[in-house]
Amino acid sequence: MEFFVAQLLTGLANASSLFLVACGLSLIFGVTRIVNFAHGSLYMLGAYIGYTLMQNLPGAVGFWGSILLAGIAVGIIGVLVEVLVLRPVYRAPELFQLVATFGVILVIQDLTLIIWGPEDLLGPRAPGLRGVYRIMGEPIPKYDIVLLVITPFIALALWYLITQTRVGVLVRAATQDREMVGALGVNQAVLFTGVFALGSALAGLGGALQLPKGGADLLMDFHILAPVFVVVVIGGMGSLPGAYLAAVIISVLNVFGVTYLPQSTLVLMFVVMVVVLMIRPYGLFGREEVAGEHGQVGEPELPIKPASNSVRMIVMAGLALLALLPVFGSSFAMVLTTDILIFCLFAASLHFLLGLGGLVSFGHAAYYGGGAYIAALLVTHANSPMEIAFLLAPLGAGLAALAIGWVCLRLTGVYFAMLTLAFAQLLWSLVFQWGSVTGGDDGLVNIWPSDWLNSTTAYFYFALLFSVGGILVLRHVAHSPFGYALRAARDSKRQAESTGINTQKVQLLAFGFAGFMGGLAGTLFVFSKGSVFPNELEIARSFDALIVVFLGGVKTLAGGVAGAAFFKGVEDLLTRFEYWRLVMGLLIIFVVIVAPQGIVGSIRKAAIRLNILKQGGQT
Amino acid sequence: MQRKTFLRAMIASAALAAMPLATWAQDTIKIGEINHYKRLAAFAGPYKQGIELALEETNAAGGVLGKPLEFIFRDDQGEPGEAVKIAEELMTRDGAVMLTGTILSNVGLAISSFAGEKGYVYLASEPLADSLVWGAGNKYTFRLRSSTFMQAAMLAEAAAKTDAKRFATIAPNYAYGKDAVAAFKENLLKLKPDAEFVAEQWPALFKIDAGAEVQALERAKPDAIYNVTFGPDLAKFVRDGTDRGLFEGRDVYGLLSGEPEYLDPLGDEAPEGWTVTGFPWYDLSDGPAGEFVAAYQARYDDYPRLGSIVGYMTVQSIVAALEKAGSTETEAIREAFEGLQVASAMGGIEFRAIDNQSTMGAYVGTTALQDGKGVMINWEYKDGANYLPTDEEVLKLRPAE
Amino acid sequence: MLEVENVNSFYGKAHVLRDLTLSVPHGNVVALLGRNGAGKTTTMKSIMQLVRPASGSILFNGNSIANLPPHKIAKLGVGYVPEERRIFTDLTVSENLLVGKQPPREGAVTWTEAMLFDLFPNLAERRSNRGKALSGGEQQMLTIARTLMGNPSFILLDEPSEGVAPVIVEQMAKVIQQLKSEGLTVLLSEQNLHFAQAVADLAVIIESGAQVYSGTLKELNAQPEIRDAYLAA
Amino acid sequence: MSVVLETKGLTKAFGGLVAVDDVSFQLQKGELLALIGPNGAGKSTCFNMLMGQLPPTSGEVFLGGERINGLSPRQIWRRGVGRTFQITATYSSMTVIENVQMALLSHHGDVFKFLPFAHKLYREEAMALLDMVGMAEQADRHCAVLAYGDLKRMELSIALAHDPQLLLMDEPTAGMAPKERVALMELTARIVEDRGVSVLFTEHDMDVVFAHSHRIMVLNRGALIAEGDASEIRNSPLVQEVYLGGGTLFDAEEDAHA
Repeated sequence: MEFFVAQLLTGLANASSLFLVACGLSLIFGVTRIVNFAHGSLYMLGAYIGYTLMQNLPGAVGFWGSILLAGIAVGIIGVLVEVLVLRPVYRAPELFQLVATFGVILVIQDLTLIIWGPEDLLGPRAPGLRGVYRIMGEPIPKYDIVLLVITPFIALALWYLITQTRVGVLVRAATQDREMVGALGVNQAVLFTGVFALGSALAGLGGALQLPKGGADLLMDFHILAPVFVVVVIGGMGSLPGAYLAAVIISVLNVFGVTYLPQSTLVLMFVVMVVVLMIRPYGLFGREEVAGEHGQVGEPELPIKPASNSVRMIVMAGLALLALLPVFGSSFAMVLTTDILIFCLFAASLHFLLGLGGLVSFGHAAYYGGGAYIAALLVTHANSPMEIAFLLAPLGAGLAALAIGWVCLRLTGVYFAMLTLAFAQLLWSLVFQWGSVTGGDDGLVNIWPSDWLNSTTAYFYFALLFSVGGILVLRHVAHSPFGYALRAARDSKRQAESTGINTQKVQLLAFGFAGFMGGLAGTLFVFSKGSVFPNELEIARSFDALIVVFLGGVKTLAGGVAGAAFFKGVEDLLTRFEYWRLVMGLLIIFVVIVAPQGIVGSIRKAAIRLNILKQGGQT
Repeated sequence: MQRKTFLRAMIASAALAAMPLATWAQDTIKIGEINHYKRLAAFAGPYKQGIELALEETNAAGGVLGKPLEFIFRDDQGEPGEAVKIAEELMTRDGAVMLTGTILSNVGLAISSFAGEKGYVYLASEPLADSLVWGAGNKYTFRLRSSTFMQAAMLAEAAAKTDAKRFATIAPNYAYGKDAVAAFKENLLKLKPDAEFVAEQWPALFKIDAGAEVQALERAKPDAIYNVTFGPDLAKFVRDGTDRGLFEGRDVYGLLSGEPEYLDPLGDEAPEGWTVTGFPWYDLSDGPAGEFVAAYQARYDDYPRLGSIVGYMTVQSIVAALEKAGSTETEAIREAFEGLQVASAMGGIEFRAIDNQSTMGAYVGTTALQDGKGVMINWEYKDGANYLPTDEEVLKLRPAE
Repeated sequence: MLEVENVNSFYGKAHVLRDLTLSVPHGNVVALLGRNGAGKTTTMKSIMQLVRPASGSILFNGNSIANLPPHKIAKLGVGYVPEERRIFTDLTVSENLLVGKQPPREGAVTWTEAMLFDLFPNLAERRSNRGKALSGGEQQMLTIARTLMGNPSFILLDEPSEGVAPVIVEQMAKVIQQLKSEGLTVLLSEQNLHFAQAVADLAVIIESGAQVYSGTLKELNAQPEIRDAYLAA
Repeated sequence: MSVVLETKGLTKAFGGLVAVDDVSFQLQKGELLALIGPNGAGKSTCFNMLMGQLPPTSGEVFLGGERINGLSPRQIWRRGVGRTFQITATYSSMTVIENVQMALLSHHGDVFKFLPFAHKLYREEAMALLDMVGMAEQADRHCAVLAYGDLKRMELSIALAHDPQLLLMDEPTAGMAPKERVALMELTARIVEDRGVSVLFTEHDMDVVFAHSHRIMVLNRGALIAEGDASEIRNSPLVQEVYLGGGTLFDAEEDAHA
């Protein structure tokens, strides 16, 4: 019993920072509809700024003052981010802003490194709170007790603000229809900035408050992201009580998990998330997302047409040129091009889902990495020849996608996206922790192609054939009845269902098909590198694809491929420089702001404006 | 960065990417160094400084084979796939004669597999994974640093000398952590067959829930604790464990916990009385190690970390191999590495022909607080050669060639 | 009170308002008529700056309001009742009214919740119900009430009779007449000519985003050929 | 005349709230039947049950004598029921003709084909349908740029793609100008006559209702309170009280649009 209570208290104390960060994210999402990936970065900044302040402000007053000031400082940084980066892109298509926030992550990462250096910083102790209280004989650190007492008060204050004050009413109204709130005389720009500042300040506060329990390091931003998203989704996007309850559930469960299932630490919260969303598709306290209710639908997509003959000629010429690469290019040029081609196929497979299907998968790496792992497992454990692995791995990835899609397609919008992310994370944790089979993070090595392919040139042609082939198949399917049905299900599920189209089946099949193509890309990848590691299944890999698809242009057929080629190329150049993340982040933000329709979309728009391209169709 | 330089560099590298096999004038011997300079800057920084110090000394003394030695440093962002791409670029375009580098085991394994397949020599400087030279070993991959197994064996030896029976372990839940626990168990049970493992905790790497872990360990009432956590996890574990009295009256063994990289950030909260492997640079004044520490401090106005000496010894090993090979041909270098004797900063080491592992050792000692900082006292340098499996066992572990 | 001159607005690439000119005199109810797609809603949104006109001037009480953000226009005393109602369905009736609340304004009635519940008795019983629990007619009432909470001197009413039962439309007509008697100026866009005739003094007909007729409703009734030409399909 | 659609005791309760209460009616072949009533009277719920979007709490629906409650919208559509929506539901990324082709692809069971080019299939059939609603000239326009009235006509042609025996039209003229409303309903009436289709529609515009429906049902608080022809409905005191009001807001003369 004593032990039980002690664990409960530890869990409640741990929930503190998680709750602060999560409710900040939830508030921001609720009002601005922005899934702020940079929220983890704000948390990290809170920790660093708090640390520096504590070094300079002595005593208990200095300590608590530093935490408060860190929150305020991060709030101000949030204002800068909102005004400089997000305000210009509020009118961009849905979810495009999240790409901008990804740019912010990169910029903050490098700036933090420049300012505070690479060393991990150990957080200072809270003055007067070193040591433990004995509760039922169990030692509980004093600071834990302080945290678990403070947090409900902060939660209550926020709850009061949101439910009982006019500001809160305005925030909730803006959550639903911000344009209307503006038309009723409320300055929504100020409201947005205010909410963003408040959300950021909470993240900063969370970062500073956890200092005595940890410290500040450069990996904090990504590490907090997954649990925070899980908490927000379980609680229900935009719900404060939900965020608190979910933070407590996750933290307490985690503490018990540590004791009774010590190996479960990575998987547990994602399992909880999947279970909660299966039972309550909009989280514990969330409300149903109604598509388009926020006046954010964006311009309708243009009709598609198969490529004209002249475009086909240009593509053929380009391909011929690529095919000649071994003649005039170096061995490295082939390796680089192989990498880019594989990534293009990966991006194109996501684009098929995202663009044509309107199905925003945040976890597409599951199929890419999944394909790679199936191939590697076949080679490692079944000694299967490359050819067989090549056949089975994409199929396996496709099947996995069907299974995951079957579950996820019960949800829509952000919840759908988050559930796909949860599944990808589940798969990742499985691969990461099931070391005896998957090699854990030491991965699977010596996965090389058969002898006939085992030269840079031969494999280059092989990758060229399959990636370009895959992309062309994806494109063709877009023009087939199935591709049309997929768009129909996206444009108007109502109409499609009432004209006999089984939209669920169409979308599920599309999910499986995209998974198959992603798996093909992964299989090509594993044999080109000879090894595979869990990072091919990570969130970051999913985001890579997501970002290039958005930056290339979701609403254009060529967007995925063009974005992938452009950014993979730029990345190869940029990573040669020290602060390349800063440059890459700024580049991403720049593209988001000047080309809100993506690169291809904006080029097309410019071409239409200049009358180079006839309006009304896309190829 | 200046915009113009940046643009020029972009154009230049774009042009380079399309260029046929680079045919640079071979006036230097180039070594391709791949590492996670950004992702693990705190470790890669001192490591790189160690390399640069050794390079300066080597080139001041006339270089190798009559040519200056040059390292091309490339950052892989901690991504194995990226590292493999860079490896190819270094070898085929930049004219590197061999590869070295990496701290993360998975990246090291990726390069190793690639090197084995393509026939490039790769000296894995820092990655600790045992499989690098055993289960996944190949004849082109050599490793400098004493592996997880070796260091765990040193701690197990120390643990076997006490009365402790009930052991608890805590290790990050990934390959290194698992290897480290397995190796400790194996070696301890060999020396003390009645030892019992009463709890195993596996926090996720860098996501430790220290309070819960400490409670769970305390609940098992062990006599001794074997710790593999490091970095921010270690700091949280030490803090919560000290507060809750977990370490009182218990022996604690900490793998790598004595390295300045991990001990220094703890400041005055560094644990006392733990038995650890580490790098007591402050006590090194004699012999090659002392010379290295002095030279390093003179050069950088900073003290060396463990990474610094590994970087330094990497260059020493490569120089020795090149001189022995008398050529920059891959096969010659590979053959030179087999059984190579190096007079290194840690004394004489050998790259064993049987598994390509060097016999670099480690310092084992007890932690203490001095002037508000954690240090190692009563330390001893343990030669790695004594902590490696027998040849027979190695042959069983390594894939047939 | 409101002068719209030579306004051009685009929706995406479509040119919706073409040199639109209209004026609303103080204290009048002006009906903005025209077939569907003629640009009535765009006119309303352009005045409110929810659609930014590409050119032209919009004067409210002699001051230009073009290029002001919507909330500033609202603060000047322009109330906007959108076509699709757009009440906050998750908020209670009282909270919906609170969103619309603005400080008192000289020369306009200062509305309180109690006064509005007198005007719309149905809403009074449902004050703590959430918006989504209201019927269509009640929602329409609530949008008007919410706008009145801003104490406007001028209201843009976009097709209030659309999709509402005839009984409710009759109620609405009474409300508009009452508001007019209290000095409020109204620009009312309508498809329902009967309704317009019941409440409006003046009529403006637009076609393809340009004004084609302006005059009193009486005059319009006397000119069936205009009615048939512009209000026909 | 044969009965196309029949409901018996159709009831839907949401928790304690009875949205549709024991509604029974018949729709004859070739009949234009209007369903009117105040907002919230249960018209949409009723429609959703007929189309399979909602399962009834109790009661039955028969299509051509066969029980169809419990079937999905897709299955009901396959049995020859077309529908149009109160707020148009169109594929905004497609051209006008592609919208119609999509319905034809579904009708011919081609949805899961990967090989042919969709835009080449059933183009002529689609064109004939568009021609019927007077949209042939706009066939290749992007449907997102259409005027609302044109969208409604396009939707009608989609609803007719599988040659249905029954059309369910939810406020078919909502958001249209008065004369456009008349034109659309005239078009509908002609189609009813030419093809022998039956139509059940809801509507708020009393001019449209009185001018075009053969029969009118009035729903209030979930229950049918009146049924009859235009003059019976117009003169019913009960209907006046709950729905029509004083009659000042629609054309009083019976032959206004006749």
